[in-house]
Amino acid sequence: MADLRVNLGKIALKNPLLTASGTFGYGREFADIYDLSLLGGICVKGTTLEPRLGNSPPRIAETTAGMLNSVGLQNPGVGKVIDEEIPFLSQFDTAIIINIAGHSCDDYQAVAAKLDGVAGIAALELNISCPNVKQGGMAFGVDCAAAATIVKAVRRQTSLPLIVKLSPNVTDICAIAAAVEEAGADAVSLVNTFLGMAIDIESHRPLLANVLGGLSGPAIKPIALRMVYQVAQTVSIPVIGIGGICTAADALEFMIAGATAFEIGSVNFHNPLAAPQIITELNSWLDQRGINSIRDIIGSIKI
Amino acid sequence: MADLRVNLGKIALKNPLLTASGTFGYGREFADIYDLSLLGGICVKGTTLEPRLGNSPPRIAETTAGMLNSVGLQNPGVGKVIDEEIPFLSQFDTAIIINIAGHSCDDYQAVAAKLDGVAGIAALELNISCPNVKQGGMAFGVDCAAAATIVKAVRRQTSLPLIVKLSPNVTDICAIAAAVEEAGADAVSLVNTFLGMAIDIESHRPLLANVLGGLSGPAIKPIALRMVYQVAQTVSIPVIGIGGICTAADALEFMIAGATAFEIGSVNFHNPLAAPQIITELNSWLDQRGINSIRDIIGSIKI
Amino acid sequence: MIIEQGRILANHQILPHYWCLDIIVPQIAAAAQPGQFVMVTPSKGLEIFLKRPMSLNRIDRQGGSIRIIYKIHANGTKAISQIGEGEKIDILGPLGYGWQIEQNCRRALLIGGGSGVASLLPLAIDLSAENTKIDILIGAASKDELFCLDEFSAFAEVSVATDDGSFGTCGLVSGIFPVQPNYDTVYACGPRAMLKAVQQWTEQNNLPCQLSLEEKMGCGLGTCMGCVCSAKDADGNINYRRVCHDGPVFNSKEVEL
Amino acid sequence: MIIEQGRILANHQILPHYWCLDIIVPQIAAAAQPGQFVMVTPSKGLEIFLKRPMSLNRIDRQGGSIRIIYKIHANGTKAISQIGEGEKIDILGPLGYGWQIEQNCRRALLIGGGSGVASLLPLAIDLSAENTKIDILIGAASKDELFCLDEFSAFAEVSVATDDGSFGTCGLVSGIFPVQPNYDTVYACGPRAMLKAVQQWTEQNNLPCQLSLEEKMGCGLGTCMGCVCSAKDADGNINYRRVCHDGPVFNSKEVEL
Ligand SMILES: Cc1cc2nc3c(=O)[nH]c(=O)nc-3n(C[C@H](O)[C@H](O)[C@H](O)COP(=O)(O)OP(=O)(O)OC[C@H]3O[C@@H](n4cnc5c(N)ncnc54)[C@H](O)[C@@H]3O)c2cc1C
Ligand SMILES: Cc1cc2nc3c(=O)[nH]c(=O)nc-3n(C[C@H](O)[C@H](O)[C@H](O)COP(=O)(O)OP(=O)(O)OC[C@H]3O[C@@H](n4cnc5c(N)ncnc54)[C@H](O)[C@@H]3O)c2cc1C
Ligand SMILES: Cc1cc2nc3c(=O)[nH]c(=O)nc-3n(C[C@H](O)[C@H](O)[C@H](O)COP(=O)(O)O)c2cc1C
Ligand SMILES: Cc1cc2nc3c(=O)[nH]c(=O)nc-3n(C[C@H](O)[C@H](O)[C@H](O)COP(=O)(O)O)c2cc1C
Ligand code: FES
Ligand code: FES
Repeated sequence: MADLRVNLGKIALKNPLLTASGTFGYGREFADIYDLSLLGGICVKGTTLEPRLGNSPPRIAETTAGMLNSVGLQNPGVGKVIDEEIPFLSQFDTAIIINIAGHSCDDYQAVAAKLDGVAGIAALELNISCPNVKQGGMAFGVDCAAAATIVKAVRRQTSLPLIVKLSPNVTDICAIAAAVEEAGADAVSLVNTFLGMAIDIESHRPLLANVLGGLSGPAIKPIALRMVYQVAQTVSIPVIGIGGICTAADALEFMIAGATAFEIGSVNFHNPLAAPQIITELNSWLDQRGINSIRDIIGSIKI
Repeated sequence: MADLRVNLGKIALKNPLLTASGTFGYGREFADIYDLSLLGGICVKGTTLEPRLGNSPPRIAETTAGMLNSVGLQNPGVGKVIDEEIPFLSQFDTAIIINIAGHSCDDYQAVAAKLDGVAGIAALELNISCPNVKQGGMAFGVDCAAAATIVKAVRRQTSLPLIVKLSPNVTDICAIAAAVEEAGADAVSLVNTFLGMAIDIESHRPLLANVLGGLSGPAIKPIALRMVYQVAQTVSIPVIGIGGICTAADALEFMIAGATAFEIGSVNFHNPLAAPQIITELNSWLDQRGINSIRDIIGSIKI
Repeated sequence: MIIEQGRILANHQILPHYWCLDIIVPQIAAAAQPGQFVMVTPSKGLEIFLKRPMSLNRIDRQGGSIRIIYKIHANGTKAISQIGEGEKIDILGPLGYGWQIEQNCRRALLIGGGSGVASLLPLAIDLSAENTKIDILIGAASKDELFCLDEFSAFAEVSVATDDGSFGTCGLVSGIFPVQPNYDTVYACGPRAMLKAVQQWTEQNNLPCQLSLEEKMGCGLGTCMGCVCSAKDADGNINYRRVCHDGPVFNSKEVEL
Repeated sequence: MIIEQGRILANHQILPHYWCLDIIVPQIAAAAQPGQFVMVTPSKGLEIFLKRPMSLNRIDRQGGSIRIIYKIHANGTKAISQIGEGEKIDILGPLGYGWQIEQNCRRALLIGGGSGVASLLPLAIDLSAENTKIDILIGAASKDELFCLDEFSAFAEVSVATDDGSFGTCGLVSGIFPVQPNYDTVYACGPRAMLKAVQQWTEQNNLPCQLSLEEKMGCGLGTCMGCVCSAKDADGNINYRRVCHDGPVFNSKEVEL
């Protein structure tokens, strides 16, 4: 049994696998399938100050080796999350990371303030990259100054470790990563989804009611991996790799490129047992090669 | 037999299918497989002032439903293209589009100047988006001012229609498209490849010697389609759609989104008969629906 | 909810566009209820990335198998049709909230359209075990889209409408809605336009009605919020509810179509 | 170059990691030459996007078939191994510039390593038809990676080296290079390290030598510039040449390994 523990700054994880926000709800459904304590951590669905209805359906479209979604942050609001979801999740021995989103800087601050001091939270993941709502944060995530402003503002509201989740829909993701590091982020996670679309050629209509949606899944992996590699070269805070990870081999690519931990998203739909399977595979991959700790893999890329 | 003719500004095409630069060489190999006169047009390999060696191998890596390349503009130089390749291609009744690239604004101007007045060329495609060489143009393609400068400079050197090929590795592709339209582009083509990477987990080395490469193929289609849709809403010059097109249905999505024509790239490797097959399929799709002209499809998206 | 590696007992074409799939999944069969569905993995590999929701058309608890009747639509259903006898595929289920059988339901009307007819058979079987008298109305494009008629006839009075008149009455199924309906519950599954007609008609006639909805799904589990439909809560507020988790069967009064 | 829908005659495992594939492609077989290769489409669909280059191990012009011996490496070769007898797959070929047989080649040395051994068999057959005396050296990781030995023995004197000593001499194939070589041509196909050793040794011994190279391929046709190797032109300038079009067989003097 290899040592899978990693440290995400101050957050100690039993293994580097986190489930990605929006693909795991608040863990309830997956708790029926396997023991959530197996996981390194859980990033819950993007949570806003008020309950949100989200976008009109259809919200999902399949694409080649991927999927589009335009859920648009449907969630019960931070109050209900504090009252009902965090207590449920606290039963499990895993890091609970609350993904937060908002319309405005004030919104983000208010959510963060409400979560400060709530027991059982390991970190906040600041979603400045949701492409699916007009002010869902992507506007903040594509501009260095705006990103820095919001990180500074939220930083003041919380004593929790702050992970900033970056948008891939940018020219220079390293600049954004550097700006949020400078502004006080404890870690960055990347990537959120790529803005995409699909059209039904018979009806001439977009497959999503929202017209545009976020692309995720194995299709995006090479671009996400490149961004993680570049950002890991740029910042000195830990990097969490996200984007199309389906297997332990995919996860290892991200860790070799410099990620300290990784999140799995849409693969939870493709294969609901992906998380425990990947953890087992990581273990045996390391064991077979006589590697004692997965920490030896992080950033081990040879150029 | 539906009418497949489209007008790309001043360029009349017998059908909207063009083969994408770098995936069709100078047509010689495909001329052995089918009659190149079937094609709407051919965009030749990125051509530079001097012959270029390109990047070290390995230059190709497969990814899920896509591929990475880091060819790096290996080409014989514009002189040889004028002497040997354009005369060969001129035998065929199809639009010959010369894709040009360079290190500097001077380079681009010089290539354009040499091609001006050469018989048999339908248009130039200005590649300001090659991600595979340090100064292969992507630096120009990710900045509005730089893109406009180079387009203006090349515009002065040529009387040929000027298509500007855009990079998808940007925050706001519409801004770049608007800038090059303003600077005198007759059309835009998009997208070039997405910067990506892949790692061999056993050796810890990138699969490409160049570390990074350009992602193409069906994996990128939803993002490319979104960009084509957004750009078509923004500019009034014709838009050429590119990115992951493998079938007539894919091509129709791009045309419905607003593309006047489309280019097929990596699918030429997946299925060397893709071009004639797509043309045939387009024809029968239109016929089955009683649509007389493919021009009725362009921009027919219903929101 | 259970993830089971199912073994294909049979997978064969029954009509020009329809196939019938029998899968051995003992645990899922044991837990399944009429109106629930499963998520079927169309193929190995990642190209077809999402699982496909499919209603249960037969639940054989003793034999440990389920049956699905599916229409070939596009790449996912095409891939499912290529799975051979004896092969193994991942099945996730049973999922969702199914048909509710009220006590003392003496007369029930079942209305099915297209592939939606599939999900009514286990309901008819369970209702008839309760001695409910069942009428069933089936709508289809043509006689080439009709299936399970014989099976339904064993439990129910069957009436059919086809768009092209090739079987039964010519026209939409709404054309054969009874004039003076006298039912304890109406159950309907089919295309949205049909469900709308049923919703209106049952409202007008003050009939309790359950509708089974379809929506594009990501997870099928209730986590992704992908599959929502518009619904009214008790206070009349509009909300989005998950077809996979809160449905697919809804009280007709709750949902906005 | 020809695109042919090939019908699989046989596709079976011959060694723990090796499979043998026979395909009916009459036009390609008619045109094929030793040392050429084909591009094989591993599966329908887009997930495995590129075709895989595979050397011709047998060219049966009369039977209209070709044979390929392939090692299971990763997803593409795994997918090829799952293609069943009777199924059809797209084959593109024959491709590239193959082995060159000089006139009056009385003695030839063939050196193969790993899967590279496959491409030497049609060469041995053609050479022996010219009455060339052939010696062949085969290198492999172990006896579990040795194939075609019997077939080679019909035309050639065969010597084997295995890394683990489980067959023939223990060690690398370079360990069994003859001490006083006396050959008109040396032909080699195998891993890069082996080809380097052959290149050095033939240079030292002033032997004409042809090397068959491998490189990652996009098109296999010569259009994409993906598969290049470093080569010297007549003036000694370094240039990148296409393995698929200018090779896979190169004069050893031309290429930089
Ligand atoms: C609860 C439920 C039960 C169903 N039961 C049956 C059944 O018993 N028999 C049957 O023939 N069909 C049934 N369907 C519809 C069936 O799921 C779709 O026809 C099928 O997913 C289409 O897949 P495709 O790849 O062929 O089409 P595509 O259009 O290529 O599918 C692309 C994506 O859209 C989704 N999709 C497409 N059509 C539908 C649809 N009508 N409903 C939901 N998602 C869709 C697919 O799941 C996939 O994610 C059911 C749908 C739901 C929601
Ligand atoms: C001219 C030529 C002839 C060949 N003949 C044979 C043969 O007769 N028998 C045999 O077993 N193998 C042969 N190979 C190697 C064979 O093509 C690869 O082993 C195979 O493509 C690996 O595919 P994969 O999907 O299993 O591996 P992956 O590593 O998943 O393949 C990913 C990508 O890399 C490419 N690739 C991987 N390894 C190689 C390689 N060694 N050479 C070229 N491309 C590679 C694949 O084509 C694919 O595009 C030959 C290669 C070349 C260039
Ligand atoms: C249905 C769906 C909903 C999502 N919702 C959120 C969200 O609320 N907040 C967020 O930060 N990311 C959200 N994401 C993005 C994922 O967390 C992840 O960054 C992305 O899907 C890429 O990873 P993947 O390719 O592994 O899916 C969502 C993704 C999907 C598919
Ligand atoms: C091997 C290869 C070489 C390419 N070379 C060029 C080039 O020289 N100039 C250029 O503008 N685009 C080049 N491209 C980009 C393609 O023209 C096209 O924009 C891209 O591949 C996306 O389309 P696709 O998904 O259909 O392949 C190249 C692409 C590939 C795969
Ligand atoms: S499909 Fe994911 S919540 Fe219903
Ligand atoms: S593989 Fe494309 S040029 Fe050789």
